[in-house]
Amino acid sequence: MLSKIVRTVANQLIVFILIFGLYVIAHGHLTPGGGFQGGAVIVSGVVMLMVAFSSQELKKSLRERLLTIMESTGALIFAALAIAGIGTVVFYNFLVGTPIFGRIPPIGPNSGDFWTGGFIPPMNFAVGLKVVAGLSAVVLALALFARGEEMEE
Amino acid sequence: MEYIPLNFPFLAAALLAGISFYIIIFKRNLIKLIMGIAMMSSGVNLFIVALGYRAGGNAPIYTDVPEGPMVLPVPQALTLTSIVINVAVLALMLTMVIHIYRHTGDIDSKKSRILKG
Amino acid sequence: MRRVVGLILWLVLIAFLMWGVLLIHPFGYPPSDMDDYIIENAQEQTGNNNVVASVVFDYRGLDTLGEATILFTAVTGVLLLLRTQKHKEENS
Amino acid sequence: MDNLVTHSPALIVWLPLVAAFIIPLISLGRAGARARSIFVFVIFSFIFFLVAILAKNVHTVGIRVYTFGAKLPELAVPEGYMVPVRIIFEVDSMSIFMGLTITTVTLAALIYSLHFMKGQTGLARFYSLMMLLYAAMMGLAFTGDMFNLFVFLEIASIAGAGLAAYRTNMADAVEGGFKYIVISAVSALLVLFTIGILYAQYNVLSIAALAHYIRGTPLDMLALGLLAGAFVIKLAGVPVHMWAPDTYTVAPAGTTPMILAASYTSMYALYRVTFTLYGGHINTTAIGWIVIIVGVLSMFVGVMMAVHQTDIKRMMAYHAISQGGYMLLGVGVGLAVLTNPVALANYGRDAINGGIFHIINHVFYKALLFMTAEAIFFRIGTRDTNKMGGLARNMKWTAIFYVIGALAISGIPPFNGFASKLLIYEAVLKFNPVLSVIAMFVSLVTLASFTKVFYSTFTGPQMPAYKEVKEVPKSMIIGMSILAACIIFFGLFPGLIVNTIVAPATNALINQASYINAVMGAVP
Repeated sequence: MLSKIVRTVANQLIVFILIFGLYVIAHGHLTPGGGFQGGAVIVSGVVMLMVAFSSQELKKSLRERLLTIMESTGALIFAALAIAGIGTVVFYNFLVGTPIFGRIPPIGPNSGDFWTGGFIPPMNFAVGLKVVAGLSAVVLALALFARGEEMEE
Repeated sequence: MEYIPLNFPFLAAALLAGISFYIIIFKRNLIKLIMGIAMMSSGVNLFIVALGYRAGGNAPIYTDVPEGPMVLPVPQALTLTSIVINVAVLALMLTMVIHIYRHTGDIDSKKSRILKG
Repeated sequence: MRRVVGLILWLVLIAFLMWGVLLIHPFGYPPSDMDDYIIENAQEQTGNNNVVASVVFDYRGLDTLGEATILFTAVTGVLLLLRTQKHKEENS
Repeated sequence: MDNLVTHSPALIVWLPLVAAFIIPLISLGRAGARARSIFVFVIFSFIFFLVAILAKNVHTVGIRVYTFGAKLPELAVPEGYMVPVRIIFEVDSMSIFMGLTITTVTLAALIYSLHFMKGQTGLARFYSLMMLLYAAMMGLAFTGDMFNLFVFLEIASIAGAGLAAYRTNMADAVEGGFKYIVISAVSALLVLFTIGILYAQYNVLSIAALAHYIRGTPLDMLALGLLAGAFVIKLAGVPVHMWAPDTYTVAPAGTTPMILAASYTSMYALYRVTFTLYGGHINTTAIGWIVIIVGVLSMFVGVMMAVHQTDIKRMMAYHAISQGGYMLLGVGVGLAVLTNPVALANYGRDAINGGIFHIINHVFYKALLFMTAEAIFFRIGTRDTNKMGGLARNMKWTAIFYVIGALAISGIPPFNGFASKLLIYEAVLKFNPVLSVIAMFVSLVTLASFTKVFYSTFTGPQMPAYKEVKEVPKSMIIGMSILAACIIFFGLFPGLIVNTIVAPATNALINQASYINAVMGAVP
């Protein structure tokens, strides 16, 4: 556990890191970024917390059970979105033209509309959820194991 | 061969992959071996992303893009995929090295070799 | 002896790689049949401004499912290897 | 039903993936273990059914193309365009052949693991990894896209390495897993580099489209060399076989057959590259000879290393390398005469038939042998043959299965090993008698090696420590008997099997044009 200054600053910074990560995930279909990148940004916040506080401390709030559920759920949402187009073909972009993310942007350069992209924004969210849970679990498990402790089974 | 002055990015990427191959073959320290694999993946990723560059091209994103050609999107997508794959591989390798260190107290591949033949 | 053989093999490999990459199209002027199709049609077909995201999730969606699966596999593997083994010792 | 048939290529890969995602969730609940077993078997039976109907479909209509995300599954190339843009699954008889092999072995491995793994920790993740490994192998067999092949290769190697290192309390297990993942990572990166080279030239990633364009430029040949090297590493051909014994030895029994099958999917990828990607456009004689040399070296070195091993699983692992040599020898002969129609019809086809038939045979009997070895380990806790003795009295079924496997691997009629080895001997004899003699000699040594281990393990005086040893639980016997039944059936009716699944696979490999046409047919 590091000094109080570091802990306080980390406590404040994590909010901004979370917001930035969520922004990168949510705008993955308009700007560079997406689920993986945003998820990695959020995990960097988790790592910062892990350094500022200790991994044992973090284990109390990020339980393995929770991370497992989050990760499986993210993967399942992704797989479900993939199979949902099976009326035509698996991975068919079935949301284009529907009210949910279904708008089609003007062809050529434009300023970007959030409600476009078909199943890409939801998929970005699913991947983001998965990456956050998965990488946090790996980092936490490695840190705890190196300290001679284990994550609960 | 007439493209030598133009093809330096490819050369650099291939050289990076080649140097890391040297590390993988000759270094005995398992952590260095893992670093070699990480370097090799960087080299390959650089190579693939360099393949898609178009002279004077913009990023292939239509949001407020200036006029002009766009670089190829597929190599970027491939690189994205392969970066994540390499992260996954490295995580698993490091876990195994931690275990090997636990068992043998050493990360030298010559000394920690329990299996022979 | 093994080291010398390895060194020679490595030098041959490097030489082949260097020679190979010099034969590739000049940097900045790639052939682009497939990519031109994607750049032209991505907005219409996927309703999406970010062509890379279109490629990642739509045109090559299965790769991304595979990539997500790889991450899942690695996390599963890491947690499997770092598991508590108390339970087992009680049993045996 | 028609819809099921149409979408079965995608579902066969999608379902085990989803099962792998769900398994950790199910195991969290109370009575998780039981629910998990039932879930795995329900899902897997359904997958088996899907594979069966897809096999029947491919048998009747020929190559099946499935384009992900297009408007129609068959629409591989977008309307009014000349190259495929999306990921394509292309299922021909060869893919289905691999699919049947993998699915049967996985079924046996799952049933075997039911009791074998009981009481161990981390089972949710263990079964999850097994389903992922299965999905990756099926994806490898079905895919028609180079980069997708790389992705599935990586899934297979990561899942395989995780499974191989499962027994983390043993140092050698972790080391076996580590070797596997390092080797896999390096070979996968070589594949990725090659994909870059091919993409740079032709700007396509689909195998059929690449095969359509490849003309054997220097860059193509460099790519072929790198690809072949990468896949030979993965399938444990001899100069680079060091990882195989370590990894096969330490993996828990249910998973050893699957890792073995994974290395043969790499062999499948090698055949795909040499036959389908390059076959029609370059002279394959030299490549065929290289494959033959690797095969003969594998046969010889593998068996020679196997003879003096005292660890029973390690011995079997070296035999796996040696048997892999037979497959390479058979197919290599076919590859060497691919451009010579007379020789191809005369003996080339038979050689390829033998090489491919040997894959399914070998996976079955080697899986059976690995399972018997682990059954012994399960009961007496050692793999050292010097410490065993007289086990046949207490473990009758295991002994019988071991004998079946040993006779099959040595090529004794009426077991399946004989059928495929005979095909290889005959065809290779017409090509080059010396190679055939070497193959027969290796077979003899194999027989000697397995006989020796049989005597030291199952017969002889009963060790006092093992008086109380019991037969293994039922589920393990059922798992082994499925494989034993397949071995005997294949041995009794080799003609039937060759005609229904092996010969179509050979045709699919040789007939490059139909593979290309299935995708590029509509293109002017």
